[in-house]
Amino acid sequence: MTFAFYLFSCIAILATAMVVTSRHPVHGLLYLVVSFLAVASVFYVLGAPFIALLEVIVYAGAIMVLFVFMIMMLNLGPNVASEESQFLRPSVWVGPSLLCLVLFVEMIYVVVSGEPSATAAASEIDPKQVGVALIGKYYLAVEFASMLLLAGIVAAYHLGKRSLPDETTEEAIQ
Amino acid sequence: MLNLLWTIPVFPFLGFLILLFFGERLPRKILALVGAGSVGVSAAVTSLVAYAFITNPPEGHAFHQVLWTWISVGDFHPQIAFYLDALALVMAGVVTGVGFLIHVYSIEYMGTDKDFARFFACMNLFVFAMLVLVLADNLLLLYIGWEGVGLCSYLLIGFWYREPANCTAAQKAFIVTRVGDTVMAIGFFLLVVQLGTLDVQGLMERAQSEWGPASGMATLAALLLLGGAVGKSGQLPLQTWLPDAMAGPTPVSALIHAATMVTAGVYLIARTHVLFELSSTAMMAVAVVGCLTLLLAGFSALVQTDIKRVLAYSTISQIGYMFLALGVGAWSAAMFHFMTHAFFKALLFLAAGGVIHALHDEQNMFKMGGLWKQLPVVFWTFLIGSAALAGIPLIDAGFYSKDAILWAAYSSEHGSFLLWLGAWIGAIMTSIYTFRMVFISFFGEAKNHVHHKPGLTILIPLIILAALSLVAGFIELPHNMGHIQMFSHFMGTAFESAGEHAQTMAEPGGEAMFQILAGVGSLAGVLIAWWFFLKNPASADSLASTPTGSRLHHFWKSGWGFDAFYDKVFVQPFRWISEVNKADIVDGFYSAIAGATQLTHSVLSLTQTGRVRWYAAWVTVGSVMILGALLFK
Amino acid sequence: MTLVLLVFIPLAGGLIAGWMGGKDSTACRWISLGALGLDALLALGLAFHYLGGSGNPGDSRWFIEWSQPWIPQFGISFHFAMDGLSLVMVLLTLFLGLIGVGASWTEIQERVGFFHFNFLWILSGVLGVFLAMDLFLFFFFWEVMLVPMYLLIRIWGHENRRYAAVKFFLFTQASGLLMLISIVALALLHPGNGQGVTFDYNVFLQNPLHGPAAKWIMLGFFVAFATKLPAFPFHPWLADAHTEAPTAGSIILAGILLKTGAYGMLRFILPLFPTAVHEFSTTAMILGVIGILYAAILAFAQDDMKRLVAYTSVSHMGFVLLGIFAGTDFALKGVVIQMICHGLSAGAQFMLVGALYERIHTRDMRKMGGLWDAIPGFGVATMFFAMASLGLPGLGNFVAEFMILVGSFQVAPKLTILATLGLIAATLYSLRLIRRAFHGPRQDEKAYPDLTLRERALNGAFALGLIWLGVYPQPAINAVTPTLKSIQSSAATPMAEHNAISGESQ
Amino acid sequence: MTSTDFLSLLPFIVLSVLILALMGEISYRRDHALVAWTTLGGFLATLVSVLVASQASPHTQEPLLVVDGFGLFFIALLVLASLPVAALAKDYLEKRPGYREEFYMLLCTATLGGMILVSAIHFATVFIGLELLTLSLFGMIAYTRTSGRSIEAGIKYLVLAAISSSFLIFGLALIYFELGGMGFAEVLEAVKGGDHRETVLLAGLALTLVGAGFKLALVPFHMWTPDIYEGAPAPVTAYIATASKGAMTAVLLRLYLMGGKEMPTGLWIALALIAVASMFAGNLLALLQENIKRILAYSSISHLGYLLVAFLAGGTYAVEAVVYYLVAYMATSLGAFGVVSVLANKSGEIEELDDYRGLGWRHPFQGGVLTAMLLSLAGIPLTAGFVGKFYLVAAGVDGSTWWLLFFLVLNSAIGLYYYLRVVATLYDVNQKEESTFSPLALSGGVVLAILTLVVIGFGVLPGPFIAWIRDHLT
Amino acid sequence: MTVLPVNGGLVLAAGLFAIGLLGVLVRRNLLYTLMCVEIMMNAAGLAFVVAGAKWGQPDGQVFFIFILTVAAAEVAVGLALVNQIYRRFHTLDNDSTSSMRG
Repeated sequence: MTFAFYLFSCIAILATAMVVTSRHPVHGLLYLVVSFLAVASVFYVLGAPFIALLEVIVYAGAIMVLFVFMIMMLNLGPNVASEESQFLRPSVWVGPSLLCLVLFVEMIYVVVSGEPSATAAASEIDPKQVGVALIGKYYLAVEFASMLLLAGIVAAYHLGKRSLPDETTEEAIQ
Repeated sequence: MLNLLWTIPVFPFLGFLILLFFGERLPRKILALVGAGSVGVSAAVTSLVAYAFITNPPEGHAFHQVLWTWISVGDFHPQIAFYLDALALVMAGVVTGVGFLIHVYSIEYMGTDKDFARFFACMNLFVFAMLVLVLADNLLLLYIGWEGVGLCSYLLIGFWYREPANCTAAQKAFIVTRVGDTVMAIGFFLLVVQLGTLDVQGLMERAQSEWGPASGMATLAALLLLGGAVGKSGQLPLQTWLPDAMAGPTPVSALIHAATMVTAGVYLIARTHVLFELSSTAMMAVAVVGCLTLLLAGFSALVQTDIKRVLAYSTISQIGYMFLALGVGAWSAAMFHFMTHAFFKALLFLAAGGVIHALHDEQNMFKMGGLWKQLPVVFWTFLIGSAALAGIPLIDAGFYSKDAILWAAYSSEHGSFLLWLGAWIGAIMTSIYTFRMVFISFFGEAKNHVHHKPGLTILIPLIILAALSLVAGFIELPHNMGHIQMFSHFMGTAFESAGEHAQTMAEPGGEAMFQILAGVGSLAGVLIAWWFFLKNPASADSLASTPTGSRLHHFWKSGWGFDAFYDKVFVQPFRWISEVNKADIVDGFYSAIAGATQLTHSVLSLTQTGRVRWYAAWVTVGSVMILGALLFK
Repeated sequence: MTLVLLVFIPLAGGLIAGWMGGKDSTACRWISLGALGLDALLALGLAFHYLGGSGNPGDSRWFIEWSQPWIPQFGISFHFAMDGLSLVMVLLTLFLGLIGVGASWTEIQERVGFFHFNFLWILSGVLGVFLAMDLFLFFFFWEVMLVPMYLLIRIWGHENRRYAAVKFFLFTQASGLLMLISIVALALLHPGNGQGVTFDYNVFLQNPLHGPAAKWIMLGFFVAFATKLPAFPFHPWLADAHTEAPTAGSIILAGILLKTGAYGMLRFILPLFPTAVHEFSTTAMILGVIGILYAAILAFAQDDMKRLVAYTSVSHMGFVLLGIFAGTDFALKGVVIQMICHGLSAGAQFMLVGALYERIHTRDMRKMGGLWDAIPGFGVATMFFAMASLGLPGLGNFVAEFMILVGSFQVAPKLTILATLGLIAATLYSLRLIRRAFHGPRQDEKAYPDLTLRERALNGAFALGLIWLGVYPQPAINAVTPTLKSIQSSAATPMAEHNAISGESQ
Repeated sequence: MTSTDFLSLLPFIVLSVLILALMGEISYRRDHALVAWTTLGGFLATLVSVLVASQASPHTQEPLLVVDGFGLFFIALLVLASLPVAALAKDYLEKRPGYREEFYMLLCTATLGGMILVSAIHFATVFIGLELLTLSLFGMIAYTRTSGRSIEAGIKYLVLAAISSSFLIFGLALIYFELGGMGFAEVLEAVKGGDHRETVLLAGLALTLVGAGFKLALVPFHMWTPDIYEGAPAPVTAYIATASKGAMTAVLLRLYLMGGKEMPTGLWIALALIAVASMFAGNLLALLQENIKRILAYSSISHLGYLLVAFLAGGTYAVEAVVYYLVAYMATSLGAFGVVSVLANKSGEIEELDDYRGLGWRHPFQGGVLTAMLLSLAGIPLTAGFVGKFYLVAAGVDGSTWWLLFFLVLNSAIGLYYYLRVVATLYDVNQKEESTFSPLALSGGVVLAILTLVVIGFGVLPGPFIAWIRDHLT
Repeated sequence: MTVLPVNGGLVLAAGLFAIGLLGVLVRRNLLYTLMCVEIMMNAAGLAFVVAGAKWGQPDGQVFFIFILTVAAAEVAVGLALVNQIYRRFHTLDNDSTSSMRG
């Protein structure tokens, strides 16, 4: 059980690392999908099968598909890859990676420090319990989440639409 | 009749107001009438008051007239009030009398000047201020008069303001006298704080009762008052302004810098004599200041070339005599010398003015000469004045007043041989420089011809003053020459509290011997002057050209180097500091802060690079710091 | 109720003038003159009523009081009250206000309406300061009078008015904020009158605060008032503000705004923090003396005439600071007289410099010389007010400086002797002003118009005021005696023993 | 859903109905005026519903929401802030090309998000409310998509908001991990309970602070403010500066009221440092700034620093001070940005200070309003800002945090410099001829007039409002 | 059942979070920024699920669902904005969008 957990964790870490360092956006995307799948299996190990499923459908499925569409639409071909390479000079990496390392170390210190509190037995939370909570305790939050999606749709719709005839861009005007 | 007292100062003030507001519009004749007239009326009223005062003197020999209460804070109630006693009467008489004569004189003297109205306005204001000073019953009102005369002397010295030298001289006069006034003001604070009042009579009683003889506080107060007197009367430490004050018109020099203002210091000490009597050190200080000044001024007068500067230094010297008299306690002798000095010094100045006027503003004696034929009246009146100044025995007033002082310097209990010796040498020096002036300017060959002869309005005052210089001496004969002591008896009423014991102490025989010595000294001076400056002038020049002689000559001419010394020690450093700090260091400090703030602004605004990743980096740094703070604090 | 009228009539006048300004400019000048005149009449009516004409008010200190709750939660109320001191100050404010409007009759040409709006707003702010008896209301008016003054300097000022306006505002406002902390600290830390927090002046007067808190609070007040005074280390704003302000601005800035600082010290610092004041008095007096001498040296070196007169104000205010913290009966009465006389003499000098600027279009004395020939009337007037500012006896300034110096001589003789040197320094800079501007040879032969009738009248008014205070200052002294007595009695500290000579019954 | 539940949730319901109504109108026929007026009507209806809901208050919607006096006050405040934004947007968008109706939907969803945030007592509602508000703001900031700067501001805000909300979520997760409960009440006694590892809790608190810090634009997280304020259309900037900051402050205030009075000293010191840094950075950055929107952005950073001082002082006046200062600040910012949006013309907004030279003379009304708002920001009497600053000082003195007070005074002195710079350019004598300001529309004028009245009114007569706060909120 | 590796879960979440953050800071292509933001969101969600698992409560997972909706909405708006930027600036380098500064 825990072996599977550690295996998937390593896969997830490696995949995300590859996403960040990949030159070509499509390669990055694919590594990201692998990372999400690894995380989904971690969920499964942790006893949250419903969430694992959701992760695969929504994250790996919907969001990544959106990204692929975007790359296709903007036909980011190889010329982007070459441009990327000169962006990623080692000097660019040093500062931020040091910063993130410090953050990571702080987090690790937080998690590891002090005696670990009592950990519950590995019990599985099946989708029924989640469903009950969603409808019962959190019904209001779900309503408002729907409002959230509505706002998302309206914003995406407004920003995504083709420009109207009278909408010459500001740069054109100046 | 006595309660007309308050009108005496008011008439000149009215004259001043009329001249100030209507000066431009009135014709010159009326201006002269108003100008001289106001002082004339005031002189008439003074004589009436004098007559009433002498015939039936009010009780306590003093008349006190209160107009209104000026300020009242706690127990301190100075009033605008006038106090008339013998001392004040003499002063008022001289001020109005001589003042009137000088006003008449200056009608013609200033006749051609454009600012005729302004001149008379200032002169009237001066007479008003002097009368307030003289008649004030408390020191604060006296201080108004004191500063008023200072202001008028500033206005009149700088009368011809287009000439920068005059303005500097005027400024110098006002500032130096102001230094003296400030010292006196500190004296007043001391008196108010310690004795609670500045009313002269009240002050005297309280000083005697509370302080008693030889008290440190009395000495301090007296010395502070002496500081003020020294400033106004041009005595030792603060005498540098008087020679430069000759930049003003000659009537001004006659009235202000010879007859009246410069003697204000003498009047102050005389008025507060009780305070001075309390401390012998203060008396000694006054005497020493007087003696030193008369010697110093005497030597300087010897080498001057400008006729008015000679007279200026001689005035300083003669006031030195008065201070000496005050220092040794001979109050009435000092005031007698003041009166006679007012007459003959005013005469000398007016006569010199007549000469300058005639020679078209030529003041250098060596450019005159041979004038006794061309200006006979001026010559004879000038000669009488010089005789009085030199103290030629028996025939003129100067001898009697100076002799009284010489005798008091030796005989009175504050006096000493040294003081007498200094005074005697001074007397000799006086006669030398006086007759040097007479011989150079009136005898020898005529280097300059007279343009126009002075008119009657100049000559009449000269003649009157000449008469006074001769006659004035006889009202106060020394004991061994007759028993006419009208003046000292009259003055005694003002000083009886101090007990006029100085006069009667020494034996009569000794006095005769000193009189002879004084007479011989002055005659010898005339002879020396005749030998050096008329018989063979070359010898005087040869004496002056020797190395030590020329250095001494220059040193004396510049008033014993006081001017240069003050300039180097006070004036230059002050100018340098103010110039350096013109832009106010403290302001620099604040603009530095402003600059620093603006610098931090420009540095901080560099952090707003506009790039998202930079902002994200700062969010991370922020979170790292907060995490660190909370975890490890 | 009359007090509220007194404060808000100028404001109303200002609003009307501002509104009329667009149409025609002379109308709004007359409106502002009318408003101020009405206010002056009201004030004079109060004066005669309460001072009983003979100038010695009854023993009760407050003439009228008017209170209306404003923010009850904090015990803040519209609390106006007038006593001798504020009456005198109100009269001075209105007098100088009228003169200011008169002086700027020809000088201000563009946006006259807005000018008069700001001008009258400052006046009502100042009146509020003098009459407010609630600390919050006092601070409210203290700040209200700053913004219009800033706009006055900023819009109608001379060459580098921007810098001067901002500097003026920052100095006064920053120190004002320090005072805000002190006021709030005083209100909250003070036990108050039982019903919770209050800002009422009388409550603080009954039992003054002691201990270290009082020291800090007093310092907060002192910094604000010292900046306004201006005392030595906080004075640099004054020179710039005066040099750049229009004539009317300079007149009220020198005449009244400086006095709010002194008034604040008399009203708030002395009575409310007796022990703290006693410990602090020597330092404050030293600051005063430094102020006198330092500003005099600065004044002596200036080339710009207005800047010179500005520094003279700093020097005169040094005397005020010395007098206030000497605390003796002499000194306090001298301070009040000095405040009035300096208002008159500095106001007059600024008016003259402004009028001169209107004629020769420069304030730089290096370009002047021998002007007495061209404009003798100016010469006489400048000479008169220069003599007033150097403390010539017979004029009000001398009486004030004499009383201050006597008062401080009782407490600190050595310091007073140093301060008396200031009299000599005053002579130096006054004579230098006359020497460089009016004496000496002429630099140009142009003919300039001499004083017009209007200017003669204004100068005459100032001159009469100074002579009246010089020769018969008693009515003014009597008006403020009850106030000063209560200030001293509440400041019943060791300082009071020094009043041996004045025999004041404590 | 008992009747009290329904009553207490009325405001949320009315607003949601409004959103749906707007969607219906847009789909039926795109008419800008109609949509605008419905929005305004909807907001008024919400206000009425708040009054109605107040009968049923206090009523907790277990476990997520509570509708009590405090929550209702802030709901009303948010709606009152959105009203002028809607009115200003009506004028603003008429002058701009492109579709105008979606804006009002985004505005309503944003306000709904704010309302949720304000009445939240559970991590989930806090998160949902915050994200709803932020998401609508993405759309609103980038709304005028024809201007490149608006898009740029949009993407910047999106990226940074996403990062900070992930920090927030991670923080909440850590707290939940340690304490096992997500409601505010549970969390607070669990903290008092004490059988937990201090470090994890503090780390969670720290990370949440990062999220909150970003929203309130406190110093280390303030860098987005100037760019977004400059890029976004003026009404949206007004909305960000007031509603979004107001909602976040309300959450902090609620936490403070529920038990945050005695916060751990480490947190207090961190907050104090942030407050001082915000004050200094805000004022110093704005000192010589030439763009008026950036000046107002930096000044809003410093104002939040001042607000934090009241929190830190923690005396009896802390809550009143925060509420009063917040109301004063919101009214003033709305007014200031309102003037900028009213002056905007066809080609875009006029932001350079130089263009504003002499505005006071040519457009006295707009100039007057802007001057009043700037004076209120500077804290000059006769304005609400002054009483607000007085309140802060009172709170500071009461909590005797002398150092913070000194920095407060120092900074408001620095602040004077640039507020006065703007006022001075408004009344500068030599005007700039060619800057073409658009004429004043009626609705814009009415809004500005009301806001000025509020600012001056609260400055002159703060009594009634203070009394109301005292008996309703504390 | 064995004990849940909760601490390990948190470590994993922290690791993913840090890497996501690193990606945002380093990569200049906007798409990558959005992708890395998704990683961070996912890591935060993971932390929540781990916490939920630890306490055996469904709340963690409910919260993950909300995080999911938010992430989805964000990506939608984000990509719409990326589209606008590409059409306007013809590049996805996010330093090009830094015209507002100072």
